[in-house]
Amino acid sequence: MARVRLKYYAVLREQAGRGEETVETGAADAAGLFEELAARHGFSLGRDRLRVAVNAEFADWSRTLADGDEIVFIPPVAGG
Amino acid sequence: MARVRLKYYAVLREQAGRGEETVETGAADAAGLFEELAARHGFSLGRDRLRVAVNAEFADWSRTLADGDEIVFIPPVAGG
Amino acid sequence: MNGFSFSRGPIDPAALAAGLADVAAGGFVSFEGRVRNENEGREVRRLDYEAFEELALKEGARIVAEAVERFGIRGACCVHRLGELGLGEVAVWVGVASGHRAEAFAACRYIIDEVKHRVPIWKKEHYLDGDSGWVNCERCAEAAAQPGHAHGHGHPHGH
Amino acid sequence: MNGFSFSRGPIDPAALAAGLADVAAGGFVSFEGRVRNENEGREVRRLDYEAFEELALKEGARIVAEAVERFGIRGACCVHRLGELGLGEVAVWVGVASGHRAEAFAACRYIIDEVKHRVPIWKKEHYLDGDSGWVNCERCAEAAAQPGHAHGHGHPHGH
Repeated sequence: MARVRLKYYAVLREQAGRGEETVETGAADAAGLFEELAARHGFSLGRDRLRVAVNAEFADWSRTLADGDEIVFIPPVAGG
Repeated sequence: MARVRLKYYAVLREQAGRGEETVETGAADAAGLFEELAARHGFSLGRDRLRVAVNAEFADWSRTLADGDEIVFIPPVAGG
Repeated sequence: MNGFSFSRGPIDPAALAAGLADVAAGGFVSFEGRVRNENEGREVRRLDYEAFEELALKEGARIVAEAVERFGIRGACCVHRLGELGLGEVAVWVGVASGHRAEAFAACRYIIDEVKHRVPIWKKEHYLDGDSGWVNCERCAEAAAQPGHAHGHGHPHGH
Repeated sequence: MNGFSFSRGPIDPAALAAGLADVAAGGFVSFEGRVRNENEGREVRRLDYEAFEELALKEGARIVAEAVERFGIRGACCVHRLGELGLGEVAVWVGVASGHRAEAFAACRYIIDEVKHRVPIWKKEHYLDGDSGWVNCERCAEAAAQPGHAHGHGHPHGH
């Protein structure tokens, strides 16, 4: 089990109903964590449309999770 | 013979020592007029490096001259 | 004045351009992305921008550094607005100073294209009809549900 | 505020950009050509610009109209300085407002390239060493005297 911090932005923030949360997870990697949270919060975007950042750097979905990691799921960007 | 008005710009103005003049010319066309004036003023640029305007529009060197025409020989441009 | 930053108040292009002043720069190109009154056929009333700022600042700085490296320009700066914006306001500004104009144009275009694709910034459009939506999210999700209409991540949105 | 004009005093990019404000324009690109401290290896002190204004205004307006027609942009404006300019001053400004950015970049580039090639404007450079010369004239004349170095009319000068 790892204890990780999530931050949510944009459509994911609205669907999660919160900007951040801390969770205990048994997921093996970032992908597994996303599937857990997508089920809990009812995210409309699939993982194939998102990227993930761990500790404020882009990461692979296969990234294993460590206690204290800060995870952000990144919806399709739309700057400009 | 045609009586035409010349305006000079940039290096041609400096070499002619004047910004404008009126001349009587027997030249058949703009090209002939240029050669007359190049000989008189010692222009350093050949006709192949210039364009000519008649009455404030670009014209061909073969343009025949009429009384009252305003002629400008246009050195290589360098805006910007 | 090089680099990437966010602004919570109006962007002042003249002040930003002055920050790139350089007597060896013969060419200066700038881009302003402004809030339009229409997007994909819907009438827009205002926009909200938000960003994952910590990562966005790093990724924005990387993009500007890439442009300097690739195009040999003398200076470049990008500022993006956050928060609520009305019609006509400047949402993003990019300025590039260079010895000659070709590289200034190329680098400015590179920076805005990369920022739009790579930097974690999101835009919620509020429409005249009272509806609202996150650009690239809700409607792309609908499109993705139709066979043959899958959109990739970071699908360019085209301002 | 569309079109081509000359200015005998300093160019104010912010005021000119405001003249192209348009809530349907999501992209705005501008180019500033500034007086550099160096050209072709010589240290420049100041520049003088002069123009055959009557023809220049017509040709400049044609170029802007061509850009609107070719690129479908919403508005475009070009202003060129005349007279004496010091280092860092804006010699020419081009602004283009468009629905989307690709056309704004393309049209802005088109206008400055065409203005530099077609509009009868001349530039005299004054060098730190006290010498001076008409750009594209004296030195091109020297080059033309060397076999294999003939330069065409309107030889681009590359700021």
